[in-house]
Order: sequence, then structure tokens, then C-alpha cells
Amino acid sequence: MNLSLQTTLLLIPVLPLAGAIVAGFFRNQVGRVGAHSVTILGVAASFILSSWILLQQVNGGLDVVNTSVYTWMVSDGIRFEIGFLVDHLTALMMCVVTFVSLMVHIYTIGYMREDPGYQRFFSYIALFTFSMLMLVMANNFLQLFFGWEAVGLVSYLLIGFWFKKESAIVANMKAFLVNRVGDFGFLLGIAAILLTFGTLDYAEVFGRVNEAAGKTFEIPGGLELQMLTFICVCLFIGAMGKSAQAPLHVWLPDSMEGPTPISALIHAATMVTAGIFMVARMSPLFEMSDAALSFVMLTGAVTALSMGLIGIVQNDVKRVIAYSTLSQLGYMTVALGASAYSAAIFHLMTHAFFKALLFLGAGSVIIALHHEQDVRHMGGLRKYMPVTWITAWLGTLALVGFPFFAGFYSKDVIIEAVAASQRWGSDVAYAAVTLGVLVTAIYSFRLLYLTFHGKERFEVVHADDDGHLPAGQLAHTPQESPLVVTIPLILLAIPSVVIGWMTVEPVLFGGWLEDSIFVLEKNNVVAELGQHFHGATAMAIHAINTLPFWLMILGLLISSLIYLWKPSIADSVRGRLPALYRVLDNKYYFDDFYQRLFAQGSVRLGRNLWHRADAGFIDNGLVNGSARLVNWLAARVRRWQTGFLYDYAFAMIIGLIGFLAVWVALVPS
Amino acid sequence: MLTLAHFLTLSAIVFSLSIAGIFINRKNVIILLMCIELMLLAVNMNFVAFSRFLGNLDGQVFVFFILTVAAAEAAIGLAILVVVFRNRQTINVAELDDLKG
Amino acid sequence: MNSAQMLLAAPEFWVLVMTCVIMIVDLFLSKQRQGIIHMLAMLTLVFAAIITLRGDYLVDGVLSVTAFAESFIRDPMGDVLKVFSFVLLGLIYTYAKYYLRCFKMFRADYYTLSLFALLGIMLLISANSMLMIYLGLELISLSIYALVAFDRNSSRGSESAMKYFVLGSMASGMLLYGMSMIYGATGSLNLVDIARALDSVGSNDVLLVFGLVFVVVGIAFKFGAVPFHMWIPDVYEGAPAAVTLLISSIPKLAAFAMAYRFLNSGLGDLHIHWQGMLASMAVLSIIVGNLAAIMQSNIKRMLAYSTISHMGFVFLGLIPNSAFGFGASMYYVIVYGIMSVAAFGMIILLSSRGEEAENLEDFKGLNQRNPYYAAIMGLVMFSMAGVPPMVGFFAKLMVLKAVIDAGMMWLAVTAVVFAVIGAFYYLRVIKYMYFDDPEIEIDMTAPVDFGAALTMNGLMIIGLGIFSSSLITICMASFGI
Amino acid sequence: MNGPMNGFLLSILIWLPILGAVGVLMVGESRPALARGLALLLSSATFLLGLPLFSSFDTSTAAMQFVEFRPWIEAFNIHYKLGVDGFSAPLILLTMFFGVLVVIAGWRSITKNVSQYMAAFLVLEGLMIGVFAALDGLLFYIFFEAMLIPMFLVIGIWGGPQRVYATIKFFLYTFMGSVFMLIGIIYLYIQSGSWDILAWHQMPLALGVQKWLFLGFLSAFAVKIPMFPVHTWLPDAHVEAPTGGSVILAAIMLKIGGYGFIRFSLPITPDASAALDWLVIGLSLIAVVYIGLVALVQKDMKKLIAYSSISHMGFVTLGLFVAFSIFRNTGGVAGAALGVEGAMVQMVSHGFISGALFLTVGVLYDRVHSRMIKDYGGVANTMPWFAVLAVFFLMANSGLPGTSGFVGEFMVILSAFQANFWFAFLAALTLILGAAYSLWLAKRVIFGAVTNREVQNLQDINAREALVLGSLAVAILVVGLWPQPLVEMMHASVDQLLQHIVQSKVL
Repeated sequence: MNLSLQTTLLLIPVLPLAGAIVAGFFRNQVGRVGAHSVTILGVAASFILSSWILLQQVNGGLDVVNTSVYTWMVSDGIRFEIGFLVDHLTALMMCVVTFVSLMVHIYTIGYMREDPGYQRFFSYIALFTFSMLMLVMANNFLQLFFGWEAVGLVSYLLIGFWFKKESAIVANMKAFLVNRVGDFGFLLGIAAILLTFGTLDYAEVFGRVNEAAGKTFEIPGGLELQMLTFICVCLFIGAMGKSAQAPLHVWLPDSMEGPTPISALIHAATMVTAGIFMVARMSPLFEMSDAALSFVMLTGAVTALSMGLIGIVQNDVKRVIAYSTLSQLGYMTVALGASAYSAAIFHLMTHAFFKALLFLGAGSVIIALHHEQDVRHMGGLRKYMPVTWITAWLGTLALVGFPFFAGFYSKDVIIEAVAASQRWGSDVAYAAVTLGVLVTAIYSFRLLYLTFHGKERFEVVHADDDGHLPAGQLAHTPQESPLVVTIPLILLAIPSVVIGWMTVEPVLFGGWLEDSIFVLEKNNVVAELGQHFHGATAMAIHAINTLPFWLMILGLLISSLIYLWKPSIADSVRGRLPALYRVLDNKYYFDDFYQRLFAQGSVRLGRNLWHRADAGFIDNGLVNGSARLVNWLAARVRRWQTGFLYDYAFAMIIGLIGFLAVWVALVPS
Repeated sequence: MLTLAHFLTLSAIVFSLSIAGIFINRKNVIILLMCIELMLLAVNMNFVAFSRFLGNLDGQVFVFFILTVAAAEAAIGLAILVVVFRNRQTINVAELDDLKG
Repeated sequence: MNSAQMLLAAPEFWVLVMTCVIMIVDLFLSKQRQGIIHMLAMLTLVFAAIITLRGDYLVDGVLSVTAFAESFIRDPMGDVLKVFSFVLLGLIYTYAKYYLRCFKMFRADYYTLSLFALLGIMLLISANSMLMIYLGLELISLSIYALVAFDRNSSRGSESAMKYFVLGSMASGMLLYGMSMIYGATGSLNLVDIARALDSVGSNDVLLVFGLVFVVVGIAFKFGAVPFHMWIPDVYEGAPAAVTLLISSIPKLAAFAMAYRFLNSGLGDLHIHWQGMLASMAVLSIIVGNLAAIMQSNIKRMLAYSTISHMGFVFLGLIPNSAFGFGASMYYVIVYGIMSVAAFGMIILLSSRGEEAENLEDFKGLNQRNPYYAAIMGLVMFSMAGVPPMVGFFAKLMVLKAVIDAGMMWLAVTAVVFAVIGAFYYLRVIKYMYFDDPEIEIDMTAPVDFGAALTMNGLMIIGLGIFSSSLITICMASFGI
Repeated sequence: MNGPMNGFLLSILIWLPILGAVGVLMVGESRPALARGLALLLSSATFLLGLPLFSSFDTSTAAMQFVEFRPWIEAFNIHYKLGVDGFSAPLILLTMFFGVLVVIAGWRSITKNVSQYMAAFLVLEGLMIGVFAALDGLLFYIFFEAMLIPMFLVIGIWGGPQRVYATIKFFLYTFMGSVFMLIGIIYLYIQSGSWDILAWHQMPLALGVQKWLFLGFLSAFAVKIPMFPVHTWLPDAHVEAPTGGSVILAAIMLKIGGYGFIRFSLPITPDASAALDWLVIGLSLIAVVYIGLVALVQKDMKKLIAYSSISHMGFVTLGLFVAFSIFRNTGGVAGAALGVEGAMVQMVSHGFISGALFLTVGVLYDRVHSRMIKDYGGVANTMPWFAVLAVFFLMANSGLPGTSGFVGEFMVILSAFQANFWFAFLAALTLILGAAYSLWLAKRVIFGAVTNREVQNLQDINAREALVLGSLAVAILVVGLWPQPLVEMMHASVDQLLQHIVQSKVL
């Protein structure tokens, strides 16, 4: 451990932070160019440093680094430190985060060009990078929680970036609050860890996990659980919030209210993966609890399938991709539940690239159509914006898991791993993720077709003012986006295609993540798969013999049929199955349910408590009531003073007689 | 034979009468002044009786002082009565009720 | 009767002589030069204080000296009370002069009558026999009856004088009746002899207890404890402010001395009987006083009810029959006197426009008219409410300690609860002064001596609070603590 | 313990502002600028003079430091005894800090009776420092009660339309609570012959007596903190008070209740505290949840923050009293220190945050003269810098890690978990409720389109306001990012307290 390494590690999160501060607080001084230069420089530097760390590790020149930066607090003999744990998992995450972030920064120059909040936006995304790096680099739960909440904060700011828009500021509040529900569980999990292990340091906790294996935890008033199950479930509730697993997924689609697609990208490709990362990081704990893992797996399975189905009926470009993200996150979660942590991380990484690509592509379309996001007003765009079209195709193929594309490797491994898993619930999960492939193909190609193919469902009216045209009308002919937009698309398209083929072997089967991820022998499905692994190319070719591949092809055909060749089928299907359509269109009524029960419910409860209990009973009843009582008594007492001399004399005599009666009578004779 | 008890009883009766007079009388303030005199009379009787039966002269001395003071008191009481009448043209007890509450 | 005994009563003689001198001087003064009366009266007080303080009668650990066949007693407690009577009366004169001038009532009678009352107070403070007590009491009462009716053209003044006179005479009749019983039971008028006789008679003699009840009633009337309080509101309201000022302050000092001498020195053995009577009256006084005060809109009447509740607190200190308790009570009455004088002084200050400032509304916006006087009144009100660091808090603290010491926790709890309820009406005065806007915009000006007296009065209220040690020590030392 | 002034430093800190206030009053109302300047000078001087309290503070000992001991009322054995330990020193620093801030905050917004306003706050500052420094029971009580006077006047003179009702309610409520404590301490004096709080700590007492004493203390401190159900004075007082009054009330005065528990209830009546801890914990949890819900539906910004204060102070009482459950469960005090220190951190942090929030509302109120949420909307459009700070403070209020608001709540929740799952569960609900009412407020006031002309014409914060709010933001961040120096101050005292309270005092 030498100083320069520690400084390097420190610089990685601090540089983006510094960029954020400069761009945010000195926005008028540095101007637009200054703001994007300084943040891009910061993030680029931290990407380079992260890559350097990763390369060092790949070359075997660097062991796991676990270092403390400063002591946050010592209380009750417990040291709360701020520090970094950098192993392969972390290094990988750092690279993904900084790379995606860098792309976003560059892309933003074009996308936000006309926005008055330009500097502010750069400040936010740089701050986001900082928070995310703090999260992934943490070597303890406290810092993890810090990063956890900090990304929540920035996502809140980003979703509400256009704070004049009512829908945006509702969505950002919703996102923060739903995340807080998850954090509520997360915090309890951390508290349970402190109770069990007496420390929040990863290394110490993981080192002593066996001690805790036998411990039970009794929730007063009932339930007795394995301590580790309790901890893992609580932590996973946090992950459900952040990684938008059902039923805490409701914030993610709404978060598309932010400047599209950049904040959407941040949510989709980076922040939401925090939960996946966290569970993978906590694998030593999760491995000890089959119950918790089953819970994880089933949650993921439900999310993967159900969210994909919603994606089919959405008309907003961003929302379709958002639901796709939810579905893919479900895949990752299923992988976690199957103890295939490395598969989850692998999918996380590939997904980050192709999903970022898709979002940026969607953004490119949206710019071209002057902030039109409804697919019903698109179509036939391929001839106007060829670069976007091609990259979108590449991204889509990656997403649906077409062999050789990035998504194929990660998703196929997940499905295989679930199939191989013996865990309770794995059969259900297998069914869900397999069907999910079909669903994914349907909504992905549907989006692609509706956007780039078919008839143009917009008209160009050549007006001067493009701000206030009705939906479906454009002032100018759509044109390809500028270079700052297309270059990131191209740069992202490359890994979307090849990263899976390149890295599947080292990441999954080469044991590269072994230093960070712990899997019990009996649960190690990935290792089992590894025995049948004969290289990336062979795996892709072999896929033709598997069910998921054909399901994907089936999806492609269905989509092509409905959305490319015979669009009337869509309407007739909708007409035949109105109930199903309504359920999907209303996202299984989660939003309404939450709105009624929690939002309105708590407001109503609060109002009742306030008016009835607080203002009514306590304040008006008890407090002002006693004041009224005193007043009433006082009025009575005052009336005794009649003003008549004989009454005064009478009072004295009453007093005298009273005393005589009591005290003379009391004298013992 | 008159015993101490007789005297005490008599003075108690006189005292009670005077007190009753003060709060039963609702007409004339002068009657109040008379009741007060009566009250002092009862006290004097007590003192003299005790003095006689205890064989101690102190009580009788006290009586002299009481008599003197009573005279002064009566003078002041009457003076106030005059002022009251001058201001209100009445000495009815039941009408002295401007101050109350 | 030798000269040494005469010397012990030198302050009393001095006051008596000077009062007569003032009466005579008044005969020869023209209307314009009546200010001399005020000067003479002040001179009387100053020298009375000097004479009192210079009395070096205590030698070799003797705690008290008696004179005139043991009917007159000179002790530190009496001296302290007397000196404070002088001080307070000095303040009263300063305030009253202004009032009397404003209302065209400046007559020497005010001074002579109040000096006679002072003489009565001094006698009562030093009384050691029932005879002396009676004489002192009557001297005070008769002078004050006359003072209440001082404004001969006031209908309310004469009404209240009449009420006070009748009730007061009745009360002294009862006191006398009680004295006669005690005399009958013990065969003595002298308090020391009574105490001695009680040792043999015992505390369960019916005659004695019978007498005790009447005596307690007489004492309670002087304090104005419920249910013997009915005169207080009417008299405070009806009397001119300059007289109310007097009634509300120094007679309470004498009443305390009387209670102490009678109940402790004389009837200390009957403690178990009078304790309960005082306790019940204390509770009633605190409750009734505080409750009734809330409803008042006339500030003099409000302060009257407040007096009643304060007297309840004074009783709290008497109840345990302990040296500490008496010290606490004594401290309380002195403090109460200071606060009360200041409060009525403020009323007089505001009354300067030909009409008495009787209503609470008259205090509206005082802070904007004159922040300095508003602050003084504020101090007085907070002090009366018992908020530290004002001196009123320490007074309450001491009596509460005495009561809790005696194991009467319930009494302490009742007292503090009603003290809090009572705080409301003091706060209301502050509300008028500080939170409301004035209805009249005239600046208030007061003569220099008035302002100085009020300043001193205000300083006493905060100063004796922050440096409360001095007065507490003096009061405790009077009872050998 | 060095430095030439340390022997009477605390006295200087108490009396400099109080006596200085007399000087400010003498300036009179005709020269407001002079009064302001003098007040600023005095409060800054107090703050600077008080810094040795931090720099020379010996963190290794639980003993009292900077002790002053003089006889005061000898007949009554009352002493003028001052001293600080790890509990009081941070709170005194907080008080002095706010002493300066409120003077600056009232610089322009107060135009009526300026010298009286400034004097009232100076007196208040001195008295509050006195409360924290007093080691004599009666001295404590005197400062404790005397504080009511300037606050009463501040709310009553410079307050809003309902100020009279609010201030009298505030005064009587608090007064009523504290008189029972007075009876309690008189009783303690009678039993021990001393007013020394530290001597009372060591004094054995029967359980029955302890319970009565505990209830006496509870009535005083529960009102002050305030705890459910004796909290209803607070929303009224806060709403009607001028900004400076609300700030001091929320930032310092509420802390006196918490401090009272630490100084009186826990160490003097440990057995009763243990026996009745369910009461305090129950009320604290009600405060967190119930008051959180009530805060959610407030229409008045100040009222919302007031309710949020009550809710946050629930963590203080919770943190202080979970120690007994932990001791019962485990037989040791491991984890309890986290709760007590968490409570202390929460007090300091809540001081910063609630003070900042009230100042934030004050900034808006000065411009629009309304506290109602519905009169705002889209403030961020016209006051961007203000919006940054306001959102930051609201985030801190909702316990965002990295701000001080997180630290205390985090520690208390961790500690509560050691005691009982449900304590932690209910307490942690504040993560959701706190965020809900804070963010909903932000949404309705800060964000959105400009709703009316008043908002359209708003001017962004000026340098003076930026200084006040900015310094609070820095303080919140510093404590949030590095609480160690603050926590270190109290270690020794907390340890001693915990060692003390788990031992029975029953004879």
C-alpha cells in the first residue's frame, strides 16, 4: 500500500465532485464551456484512473486494496470509517460507472445545448458520478449507505431538473420516497449487522460471517428468524428500492420525466444497478441464507416477466426502455437469487452498455423530433437518421440476446444458471426468465419498428415556431443528431456488440471475480456451467439448440407481424383482450394502489390526527379546555364577592363557625 | 350563686346576638355600629368575669383600654357614616354595593 | 419604668412626637408651603430608621429585650420589619405626594394619619402582650379607616371605608373575644406568660382552642386570608391609590409580626391546632385569590386578589411553626411589600391625568410611551408571578421549602399549580404594556424624586433577586438561623 | 485547562451578553443602527471568547471543566457553581453560534423596537448559556425559568397576528411544567442539604421517591423538548414568533429539555428512569410517527417545521432511554452509548437544521409576508441560490447521509435496534415520513412554475442572508461528514453517565 495508490483512489471520486462544485457554485463564473469542460475533465480523469486500476488488476499487478481514508466517528467503541475497498468487482464497477458517465457528459453537450440550466445539469451528473463511485468503492456499510442515499438525492435532482413541470416534480418526489421505503429496510439491515457483528466494516463482517450463521433473531411479538436471513432480507429490501424491483419499481418509469434520456440513462444504466452490485458485494452474507436467496430470486422473476409485459403496451419511447430496464434488472436479481452473482454482474455490465446505447438513441430521436416521445407519432425515421437507426438495431439485438451480441452471453448464462439452481422457487424463476425472453423480443422489436420503420406518422409543417405545435406535427424535417450525440452512440455500440464475446470467459468462468464474490460450493451454479463452457463462440453457436433462442426468434416474428406487416392485428388483439390490456396499461394498478393507500391514506390519516387528536382533543380539549375550566371557575368565584356587607360578614362567620366546628370538636376531651 | 359559666354564657349570647345583628341586618348602618358596640360589651364582660374569678386585675385594665378605643372607634365610624350619607344620601346597607365582583 | 426601657422604644417615641409636631406645624403653614410637611414626614422616617438601627440593646447573645412590664419587646426581627416599614413608607410618600398633588388632595392629614398608622405598626411589631397587640392593631385600623375615606367626595371611597370599618371592627371584636378566652384559660395577658402557662394547661383545653380560633380569625382578617378576605378587593378599589398603596404594603408587615408573636411566642404549643387552620386558609386564599384575579379588568382590584393569594403564600411559611418557616414568611411579606408598592406606584404614575388609571387598558402600549417605566412594571409583574430571577421567585421558593420541609407536599403542589394559573393575569398586564398599541400618545413625565423612587423600587425587585443572599440572611438571622 | 480566563470564562459568556443587553437598551430606539452594531459586536465577542470551550476542552475526562464555584445564598446553601462537561460544552457552542446568527438574521427584518429586540436576544443567549453551564440545581432552575421572559416578549412584541395567544400559551405551558420540577429540587435539597446537581447524582433514593422526582423532571423537560402529548404549545409559538424567535426556540430552547434529561432525570433518578423508560420511549415513538404524519398535512410552513422538530426531538428522548432496555436485554451497556451520543448529536444537528429552516422561511416571509404554503410555488425560478440552500436544508431535515441530520438519527436507530426491533422499526419510519413532509414542502414551495406575482417579483438572497444560511449549511455538512470531533467531546461524559445509571441508587 503506497501513498500514491491511496491518492489515486481518493482522486477517483473527488475529481468529479470537484467538477460538480465548480460547475454548480461558480456557474456564472465558468460559463457553459467552463462547466462542461471541468466536469468532463474530472470524469474523464477518473475514468482513466479507474481503467488504470482495472488494468493493473487484470495484469495481476494489484491485489485487493482495503484502505481507510478517515475515521468518521468512534462511538461506543465502534469505529465508523470512510474508506475504499477495491477488488475486481469494484474496479469493474468503477470502470462501468465512469465510462457510462463520461459518455453521458459528452452527449449532454449536444442534448442540453439550449437549456438554461446547462451548468446546473453538468453539476448534477458529475455529482452523481461522485455518489455512485462512493457507493461502489465503499469498504463499509456506512459509506455504502451514504452513496446509496446520495445517488438517490441526485436522481431526485435530475428527475426534477425541469422543476417547472408539475409531472417532473411529482415524479422526483415519488422516486425519492419509494427509494426511502427501500432505504428503511436497508437501514434496519445495517442496524442488524451492527447488532450481530459489532462493526460495519465489510472485511470484518465477512470474516466473521460463520459466527453469525447459527444466530437467530426474534422480532418481539412473533416471528423468529435466522439472523442472517433477517439481515439479507432487510438489505435486499433496500436493493429492491434502488434497483426497482416489484413492488418498489413504481418510481422508475416516472423518473423518465427528467431530461430525456440522460437522467433516464443514469437511472437505467448506473444507479439502478447499485442494488445488484450491493447484493453481489454482500454475497458472503446472502450465501448463508437460502431463504433470503429464494426471496431474491422470486422477486426478480416476478419483476422480469411482469415488467416486460407492460413494456409491450407502452407508447412513450423512454417508458418502453424504462420497463425494459426493469425487466432486465429482474434478470439480474434472479441471477443473484440463483447464487450466480458473477452472472448478475456480467449482465449488469453488458446491460449498462446496450441500455445506455438504447437510451441515447432514443434521446437522439427525441431531439430530432423536437421532444416528441410518443411512438405513435414516429415511424420511418431510418432514412433521416441512419446512425441512430443502426446503433439502435445493434442495441436491440444485444437486448434481446441475439447470439454473439453482448446481451446474449449474459442473459443466456442467467437462464442456464437458474435452470441449474436447486434453490426453492428456481423452477418458477426459470419459467419466468425463459418466457421473459419472448416478451423482451416482442417489446424491443416493437419499439424499433414503430420508431424507425413503417410509415411516417408525423407531418412536417415548416413553421417557424416549433414550440407549440400539436402532437404529430414538426416544424422541420427530422435530421441526424450532431456529432457530440452520435459519437457516444457509436462508442457505446462497440461494446454492446463485442463486450460479451470478449469478457464472458474471464469474468464468468475465469474466476476473475472470485476475490470479491463468495459462493458456497453447493450453490455454485456458475462453476457448474463453466464445466460445459468451451469458449464464447461455441456458446453462441450452441444457443441455436436452446429454447431461449427460439423464443427470441418467435418474438421477433410476432413483432414483425404485428408492427411491421399487419398493424391491424395489434388493435384486434387489444379488442379481444380488453381486461388484460387494461391491467397492463395501468401497470397492474400499482400506482393507483399506492396512491390510494399510502399517499392519500397517510395524508388522510395525518389530517385526522391533526384535526381530531392534536388540534381537537389535546389542544382544544385538554389545553384550552383547562383554560376554559379555569375561566369558568374564576367567574363563579368572582360572583361570591356580591358587594353586600352582610354577605361579607356572613362569609367571615361561616369561616369562624367552620373552624370552631372542626377544631374545637377535634379537641380530645 | 353565679359561676363563671353564667357570665361566659351570657357574654357568648350577647356576642352571638351582635354577630347575628351584623349579617342579618340589611337596613341601617347605624345598627351595625351598635352591634359592634355590643360585641365589645360581650368581650368586656368576659374579661371582667375572668378577672374576677382568676383574681387577676389585668383583665380589668384591658377593659378600660377597650372602652377607650371603642369610643374612638365609634367616633370614626360615625364620621365615615356622615361621609357615606353625604355622598350617597342613604345609609341603607343593601345599597352599599357599588364595589363588587 | 426607667430610661433604659424608654430608650428601647425610642423609635416609637420619635414617630409619635414628630407626628404631633407635624400636626402643629400644619396649623401654621400656608397652602403654598405644604411641601414642608412632606419633608418633615420623610425626615421622621429617616431618623426613625437611624434610631432603630443604632439601638445597641443586644449584648452577650441576648436575642430580645423587653420593656414596659414585658409588654413591649425589641428584637432583631422587629427592627428589620420596622426599618422596612420606614423604607416602604418613604417610597409610599414619594408616590403619594405626586398623587395627592394631582388630585388636589394634598393635606397634612394624609401624613399624620399614616404616621399614626406607622406608629401602630411599630407597636404591633413590638407587641409582647395581648393588650399591646390590641392597641397597635386598633391604632393602625382607625387611622386607615379614616384614610380610606380620605377623598371625602368619593362615593366609592366612603362605601369602601364603611365596609372596611364594619368588617374590621367585627374582626377586632372577634380577636378580643379570643383574647379574653385565652386570658381566661391562662390568667395572663403577656405572651411569654401565656406560653409558660400553656405548659401546665396543655394544648387540649377547650377554652383555649376556642380562644385560639377567634384569635386566628382576627389575624387572618388582618392578612386578608380567605374567607376573611372580602374587604380587600372593595377597599383596594374604593380607596384612593395613594391609600391603597399604603394598605397593601406595611400593614402586612405588622400582621406578620402579630402572627409570629401570637402564634409562636404565645400559642406555640397549640401549633397542632392552628397549623390546620392556617393550611386550609392558605389553600383557599391561593385558589380564590388567583382565580378571582383572572376575571378583573380593574387593576387595583386585580392586585387586591393577587394580595389575597400572596397572603396565602405567607401563610405557607407560618404553617410549619419553624424558625426557617417564619424567616421565609417574613421574607415573603417584605418582598411582597416592595412589589406591591412598586405596582401601585406605577398606577399612580399613570394616573397623572386627573383620573385614576384603574383599568388594565390604561397600561396599553406603555412600552411605546415610556419603555423605562414599562420595564419596571414588567419586572414587578414577573416578580409577582414568581418568575426568577426576580425577588418574588425567591420568596415563593423559601415558603415552598418550608412547607415541603414540614412534609406537606400536597400544599406545595396546590400552591404552585395555582401560582401558574395566577401568572396569567400578571402576563396580561405585560401583554397590555408590550404587545398592544397605546391609545393615548402622550409622553409620561414624572418628578425626579418619583422617578428615582420607582427606579430604586425596580432595582430592589431585580437586585434583591440576583443578590438575594443579603435579605434572606437578614430574615433568617432574625430567627436565629 | 489552561488560559488565563478559563477560571471565569463561563461567567463571562453568561454575563457579557446580559449586561451588554442593558447597554443596547440604553442606546434606545432612536438609533437602531447603533443598537444592531453593538448587538453584533457583543454576540460575536461572546462567540469568540467562548471558543476555548472547544479548543481547551479536555476530552479525556468526564469531570466538570471550567468550573466556577462561589457562595451565593449561604443561608440556603445555594452556590454559584458553573462548569461544563461533554454534554453541555457542545450545546453552549451551539448557543453562541446562534447568538451571532439571530442578530444578523434580524438585521433588516426587524424595524420595530430594534434595541429591545437585540437586547432580548442577548439576554436570552446569556441565560441559555447559563442553563447549560449551571451545576447548582437552583441556579439551573433560575436560568431555565428566566429564559421564558425574553422569549415571551420576543414572541409577543414581534410576533404574528395570533402572537398573544401563542406567547401566553408558551409561557404558561412551560411554567406549569417546570414548577413540578421546582418542587422536586426543593425536595432534593431538603434531603441532601445541598443544591449541587453532582451531589444529587450520588445521592441514594428510594424507588418510590425516585418515581415522583422523575415525573417532576419529566413534566418540566417533556414540555420543553417537547414530547407528545404536551407539545401543542410549540406549533403555535413557532408560527407566531418572529424568525429569530423561532430559530432560538427550535435551535436551542428545545435542546434544554433534552439536556435536562441528561443532567437531571437519568443520573438523579436512574431506577425510576429504568422503571418508567417504557413511558418515555413510547411517547418518543409516538412523536416520531404520529407527529410525522401530522407534519405532512400542515398548510403553514412554520407549523410544518415545528411539527418536524417535535418529531426529530423524539429521537433525542428515544436515544437517551433505550439504554435501559439494552441493559435489561444484555446485562451490559454496549450499544447504549451510541444512543446517548446519538441523542446529543441529534440535538446539535437539529439545532442547525431547524434553525436553518426557520431562517429559510424567514427569508421568504420577509419578502412575501406569508407563511402559507399555498402562497408560494416555483420560488426556484426567481431565487435559484435560495432554492439550493432550502433544498439542502430540507434534505438534511429528512436525514440525508452526509448531513448532520443523518448522524444522530442513524446512531439512535442503531442503538434502538439493540434494544428492541420495534423501537428501531418505528423510529426508522422517519426516513419515509421525514422525507415525505420535507420533500412535499419543497415541491410545493420551491419547485413548480411561478404561481403568482409575488413569487415572480422575488429577489434572490442578499449577501447577509447568504452568510447566515451558508454558515449553517457548512456547519450541517461538517457535522455530517465528520462528526468525530463533536462525538469525541462527549465520550467520557457519556461513558460515565452510562456507568452511573445502570447502578441502582435504591437504598
